[in-house]
Amino acid sequence: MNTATETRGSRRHLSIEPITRLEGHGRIEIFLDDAGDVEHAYLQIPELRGFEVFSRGRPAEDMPQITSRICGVCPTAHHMAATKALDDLYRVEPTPTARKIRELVYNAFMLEDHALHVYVLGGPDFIVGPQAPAAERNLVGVIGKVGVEVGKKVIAMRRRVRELIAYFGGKVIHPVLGLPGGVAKGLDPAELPRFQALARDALEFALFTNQVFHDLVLKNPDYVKLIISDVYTHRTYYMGLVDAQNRVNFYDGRIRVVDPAGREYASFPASRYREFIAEHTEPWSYMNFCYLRPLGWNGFTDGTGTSVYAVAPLARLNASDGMATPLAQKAYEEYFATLGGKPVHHTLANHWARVVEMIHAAERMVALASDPELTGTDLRTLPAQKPSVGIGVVEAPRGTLFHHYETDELGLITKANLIVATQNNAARIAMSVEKAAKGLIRKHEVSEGLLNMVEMAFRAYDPCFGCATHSLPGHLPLRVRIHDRKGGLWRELVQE
Amino acid sequence: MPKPKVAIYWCASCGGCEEAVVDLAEDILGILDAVDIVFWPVAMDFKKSDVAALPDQALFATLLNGAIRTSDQEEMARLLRRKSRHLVAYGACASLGGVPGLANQFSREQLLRFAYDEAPTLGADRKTRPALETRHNGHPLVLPELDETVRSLDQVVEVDYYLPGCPPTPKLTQAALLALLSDNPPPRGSVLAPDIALCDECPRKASKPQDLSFSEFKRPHQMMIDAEKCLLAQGLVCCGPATRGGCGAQCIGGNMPCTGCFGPTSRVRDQGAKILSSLCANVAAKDETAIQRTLDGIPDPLGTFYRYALPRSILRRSGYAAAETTPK
Amino acid sequence: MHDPNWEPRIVAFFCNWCTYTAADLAGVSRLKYAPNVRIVRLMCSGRVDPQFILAALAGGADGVLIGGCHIGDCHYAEGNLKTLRRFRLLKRLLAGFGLEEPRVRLEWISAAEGDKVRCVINEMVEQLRPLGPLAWGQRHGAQGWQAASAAITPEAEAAHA
Amino acid sequence: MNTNSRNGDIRIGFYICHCGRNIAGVVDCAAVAGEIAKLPGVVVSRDYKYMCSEPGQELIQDDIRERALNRVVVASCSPLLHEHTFRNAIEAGGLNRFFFQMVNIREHDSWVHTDGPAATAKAIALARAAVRRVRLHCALETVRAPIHPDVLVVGGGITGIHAALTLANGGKKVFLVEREPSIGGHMAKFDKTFPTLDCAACILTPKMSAVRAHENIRLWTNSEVVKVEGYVGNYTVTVRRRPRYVNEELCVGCQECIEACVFKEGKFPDEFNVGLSKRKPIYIPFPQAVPQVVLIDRERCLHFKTGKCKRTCVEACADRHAIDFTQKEELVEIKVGNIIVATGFKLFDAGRIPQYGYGRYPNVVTSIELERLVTSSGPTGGDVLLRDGRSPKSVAFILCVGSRDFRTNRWCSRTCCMHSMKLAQLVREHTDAEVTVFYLDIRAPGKGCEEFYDKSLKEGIRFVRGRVAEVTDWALREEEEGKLVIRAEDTLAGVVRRIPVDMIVLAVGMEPQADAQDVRRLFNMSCGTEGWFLEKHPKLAPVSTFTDGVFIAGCCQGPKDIPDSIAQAGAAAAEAMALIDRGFIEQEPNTAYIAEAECSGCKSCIPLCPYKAIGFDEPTRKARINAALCKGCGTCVAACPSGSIRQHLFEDDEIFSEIEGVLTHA
Repeated sequence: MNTATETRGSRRHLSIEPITRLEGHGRIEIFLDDAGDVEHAYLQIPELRGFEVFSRGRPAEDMPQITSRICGVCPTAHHMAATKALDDLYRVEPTPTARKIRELVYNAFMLEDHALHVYVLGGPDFIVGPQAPAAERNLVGVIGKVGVEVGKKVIAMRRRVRELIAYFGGKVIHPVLGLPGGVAKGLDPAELPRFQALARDALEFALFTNQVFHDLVLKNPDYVKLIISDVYTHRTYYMGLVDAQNRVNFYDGRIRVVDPAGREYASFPASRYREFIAEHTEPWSYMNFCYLRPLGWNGFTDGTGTSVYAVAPLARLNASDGMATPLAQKAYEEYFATLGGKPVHHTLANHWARVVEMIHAAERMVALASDPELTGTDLRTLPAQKPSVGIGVVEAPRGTLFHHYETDELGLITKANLIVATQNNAARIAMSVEKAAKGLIRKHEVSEGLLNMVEMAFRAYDPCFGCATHSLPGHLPLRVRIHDRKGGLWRELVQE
Repeated sequence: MPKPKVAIYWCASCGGCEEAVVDLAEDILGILDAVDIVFWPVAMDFKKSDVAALPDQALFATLLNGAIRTSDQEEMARLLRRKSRHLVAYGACASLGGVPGLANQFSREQLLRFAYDEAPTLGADRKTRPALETRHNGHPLVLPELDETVRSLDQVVEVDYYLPGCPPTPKLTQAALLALLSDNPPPRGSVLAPDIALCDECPRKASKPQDLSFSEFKRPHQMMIDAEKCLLAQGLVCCGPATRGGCGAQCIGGNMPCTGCFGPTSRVRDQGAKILSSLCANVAAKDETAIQRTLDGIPDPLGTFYRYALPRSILRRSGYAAAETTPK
Repeated sequence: MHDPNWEPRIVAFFCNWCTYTAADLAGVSRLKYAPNVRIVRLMCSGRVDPQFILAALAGGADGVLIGGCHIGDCHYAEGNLKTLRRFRLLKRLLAGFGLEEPRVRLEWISAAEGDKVRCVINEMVEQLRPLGPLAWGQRHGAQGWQAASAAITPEAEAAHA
Repeated sequence: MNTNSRNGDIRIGFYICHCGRNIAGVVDCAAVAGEIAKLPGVVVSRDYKYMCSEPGQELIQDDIRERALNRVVVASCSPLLHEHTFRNAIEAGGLNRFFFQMVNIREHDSWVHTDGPAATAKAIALARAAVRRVRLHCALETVRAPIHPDVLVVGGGITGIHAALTLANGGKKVFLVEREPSIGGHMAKFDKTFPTLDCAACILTPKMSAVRAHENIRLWTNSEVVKVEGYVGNYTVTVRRRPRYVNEELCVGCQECIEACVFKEGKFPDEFNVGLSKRKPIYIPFPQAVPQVVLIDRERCLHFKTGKCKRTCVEACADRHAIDFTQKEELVEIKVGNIIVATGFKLFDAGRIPQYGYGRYPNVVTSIELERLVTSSGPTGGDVLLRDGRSPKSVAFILCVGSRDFRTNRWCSRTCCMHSMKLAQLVREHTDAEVTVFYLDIRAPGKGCEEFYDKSLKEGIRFVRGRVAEVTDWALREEEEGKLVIRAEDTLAGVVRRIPVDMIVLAVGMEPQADAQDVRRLFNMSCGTEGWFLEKHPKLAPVSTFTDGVFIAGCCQGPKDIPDSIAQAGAAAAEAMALIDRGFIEQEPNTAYIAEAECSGCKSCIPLCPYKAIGFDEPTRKARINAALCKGCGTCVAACPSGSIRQHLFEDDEIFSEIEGVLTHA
């Protein structure tokens, strides 16, 4: 570990930048006390791209394509939320075929996006190891660990699943299928066998991933200890989209919120999201922090009195009563059994929950691919009514995603408001970071491995600051700056 | 001999360009045989200081995606420019400004006002604004300042090559890297995609009549779209004729019109102006009111013709925006 | 406020057969009008690529005037009709760019209407005065497009050489 | 991009013309030359008194040789005036004629501005633009197109007749198209012509029959041009031939059919005699009509109206079978290389000035009506009579009726003064009436006209200067009873007079034909604000129009008398002849072209071309431009969404650099 110094204004500081392996950009400020322990840590987001503002004047039907540019990692989520907002805006129901195509595409997307995180973004921390050298904590490292064959398998599976999305969406990154009341393109029956085979392989792949996770993570006591360690634990509310039986659903349903004890706190349709969700602004970050409006903002606190809630896999499983598909349900039960029952408050459990969701997504793909209506030709319900207001919601891989538009009667956007996954999680992420920093950095003891473990605290959320900052421009790399009591820089650490 | 070093970096971007690189799928392994990726924040643990430590020109190439909107991004762009033999503006945002470039139609103040004063989901503390410098629990915290406008990369540093697309296709990305590695790389300043409009490769080309004129412009949600016929012939605004090809007409494949993400050909300075010029010239109506009625079918010319290229267009941004600057 | 000696600068695109000839007639008739206009001659107003208009505005013009034959009188049958169609949408586009309405103007002026040339130009100059300098380049860095297309401007080419 | 034009170093010569004081009087030419000299690539920058003069042109040519210029810019008058002059000059100097750009600092600058510094700044801006532009110019070749030797003459008045004969005598085939059933026009109605008082018919009739007889002239009366396509040297014209229901080939003009008509007497107003006499449904316009062929008035003929006619005319025609009720209107298409438009004028409608009482008082007549009265072959056999058959004791002429009057027409019709004096003299000849002429000014500029005016005075014709206020039959005094009273101010005597007369003649002026605007569009010409066809240049090209190969002559270009009309007819014929005998025309190579590799085949351009010059080439799936058909409007160039269509002489980059040039601050 060697040191270098950099001067900014009058202050010197220690920095690690940019924060890596998460989509988007962020920065952490850590302040030490005299003992060299962490007094406070702050997660700062410096972006604002202004989508809500520059959406004004745009034709509503362009929104699925415009808002997908909020995030190129989960464009399908924004595309779908926007499309559903258009259904609502024009008061049209998608035809049964259109709905099934949307669901097939959406579950395929959830599967491949989760796979990306498990094998490329978050997974390496476990598969390769949190303390492993930087140069190995990546896809290449994973391949080294599980073998190039597996690596190829992972890559091939992602490619095939994304081909399915591309078939319907034209493009897999920023697809174009969504229109009010349906989809632009149907399925040629000739292609069906290909997709049915794919769905079966996808399921097999999901189960295989589950196996890898068991072998490499759950069989390793240190990892399990790490997962359930208090450093990575927060008792908060949880939010997720559920079907009529309160089972996890990514594409549609009611929004369900459970309290830290796991009891249902609220269950409401997307149209009422403003009654339950509010954004809190801190002067030190461009990203707003969401909380439960009825409870009011009570600061970055968990446990009793908190109004902070979480979204994404961990939260979805906590907020539901189960999975809608058998194998996923089995994994769901094992997950809670192993981690000490509902709700699970361990942030790092997100990784496992993500694998459970992969199984669910794959099972849905299998079911939809064998549905005779999938190859129907009735793809659209044409709007008849004048547009006014439309609100759409989906479960993005990183959590609940709301799109809300208002238009003039030509269907040109007059107002837009977006609440995206990572924004919902922002407060909890900030808390996790501070807690991890406090837990891991002691007595001026800072190592690259420890700092990676600090990063792990929010990497588990698979946070997408690209999304979170849909309302902010450009980016600033995340720095961990450690300041001493007098506010001066204590030391700068450069990773080698 | 050591493999050429390549960096991949993002500025004001959505991450789609990173995904596009990941989408090289199996081929990424092939590319990893040919080059060392030494800097790729989204997927690998390397830090800025690693790059700063490199000698100038040490990087064979940098694929930089995303537009420029903050001083930090500009700083990073300059650093990578210095370190790279070839700086490639990767994707629509770096090349043209991209969709976030539509923000140039509004002022920075309008952006901030919405996010912190107007958003319907703001809580009790509405109207709190992020500050460039604050103290919290006595700790000093700083935030970067946002530029007034979104800029394309070549409006900040000199760019050697452009790889268009939102995002670029894996095929073009791979071809581009190989072209740069080849003995006779393409001339500086070239756009690494075919210099011919999309219609050339459009599967529906033959279905476009030779005497097409527009008696009406339709919007996609108002009609059932024929999956075989030229979209312009169906009255939809398709930017294909004014947009560089090379994408494989993916959106057309999705039965939706081209929105122009590959930007104009080398012979056009302003993509939007050209789309407008050709569409309008072919309007069928001959009298003022009928002409007006037909053109009303394009309610948002700016957003439609400059979806990706506003910052790189001739006018670059709206004049209204300049009227309003953020109070410091 | 802007330089008190500021004078509006108008770039005019005139068709060879009607409006340019009308401007010649204005000269032959020794009519007097404001010296703020710079006329670019094209064979037909149909040749006026909207890019030219944007380039003029971005390049320092305070206003742009397009002159063509009256509808029905186009030397090339319907070139001016194409101009009219483009102009209608261009006006809406320019409004989106925040450009004041009087800055871009289309006029039909026949070869015989030398006096109309005088009136239109004088009127336009007076309409532009209260608006002040457009100075788009400085205000919006719009010159960027020139830099970016440097390879095709002679000076840049000279510089490259 | 025209990279070829940028190879090697660019050496520009700039020349600014003083045009005597025309330019130098306002623009500081030396200052302009000084400024331009500083621009990159400019090796020579001079100002000179007359650039278009011999020495001026030599100046350029010497510089091309000695200073190895490869581009030339001249700032002087309008390119429409002298571009070809200078292009020829630099070509003679050994440079491609298109390595040239002209700056219009006279018509567009010195002549329209008074503020010297501002005008000089403008000249510099325009010159800078030209210098930037010219460096991008490419070497081009002018395209040669053959000229069809035949000529179309539209209008069979004296002008058209003379033009047709001149060309025909020169061995050119001529199509002469006349709307009326006979050629002859207004002149055929005249008795005598001023100032010589020689018989109009004696001049006109031989020319008319010459037309009929001429082997090179194809005469189509009762016909109209309905469509004109193509361009100089190569026009395709469609002519509508209305049926006369009498076969021109078979009719010998014996007029027995007219005798035989079931209408024993003429019953319908006779157009030729401006309604002063009656004709039958089957008639011949006038005795000397050409062709000597009768025609049937479909609106009036019983056969056509009722179908129940004995058709005595057919019997009369007997075995000649010339009468053919089945004749249909036909459209004939002809190819010609040049067109001469001589469509003439129409007379001012006196009814538009109610206070002169035309139409209200039977003895208020127009000059043309009187013309018919004094003609021996006219309705009265040459007797000037009042409506009641009496011979007038006093006749008054009112001049400038519908001329020199801001309420009607502001122009002078040029012929009314002399025409009225001619009629006045004839009235004196034919009657013993006392003649008074009310005038504003007497315009007698033509050869022998002033003398004719003196003669009129000597013959005791009374001239009163002043505009007539009104004509009334309201007698205030006894001597006014039963007469028409003219109220006018005598501006010489300064008194208002009331003058009672028997007959009043209104000297009506000339107006453009009612359908002049349609005809203008038909032939792609321009009209002046008054509606007369516009000549390309009043002095340099008085009978040319802005459309090459279309010429104008006679009164359609503006009021004039017979000698001037005939002079113009000759001039127009000579212009056409010059083109024909050259055998080809040189076309400006400003055509659009497509760089095939760049065209995506989007077909956007194809419907835009009014000349169908753009086609779609199926094998290559790209658009193709047929340069021969392209007229260089550039509409497709502006519309090509991928910038793949270019235009010679008007390349995008040339225009962009011109725009940058005019805007760069000095």
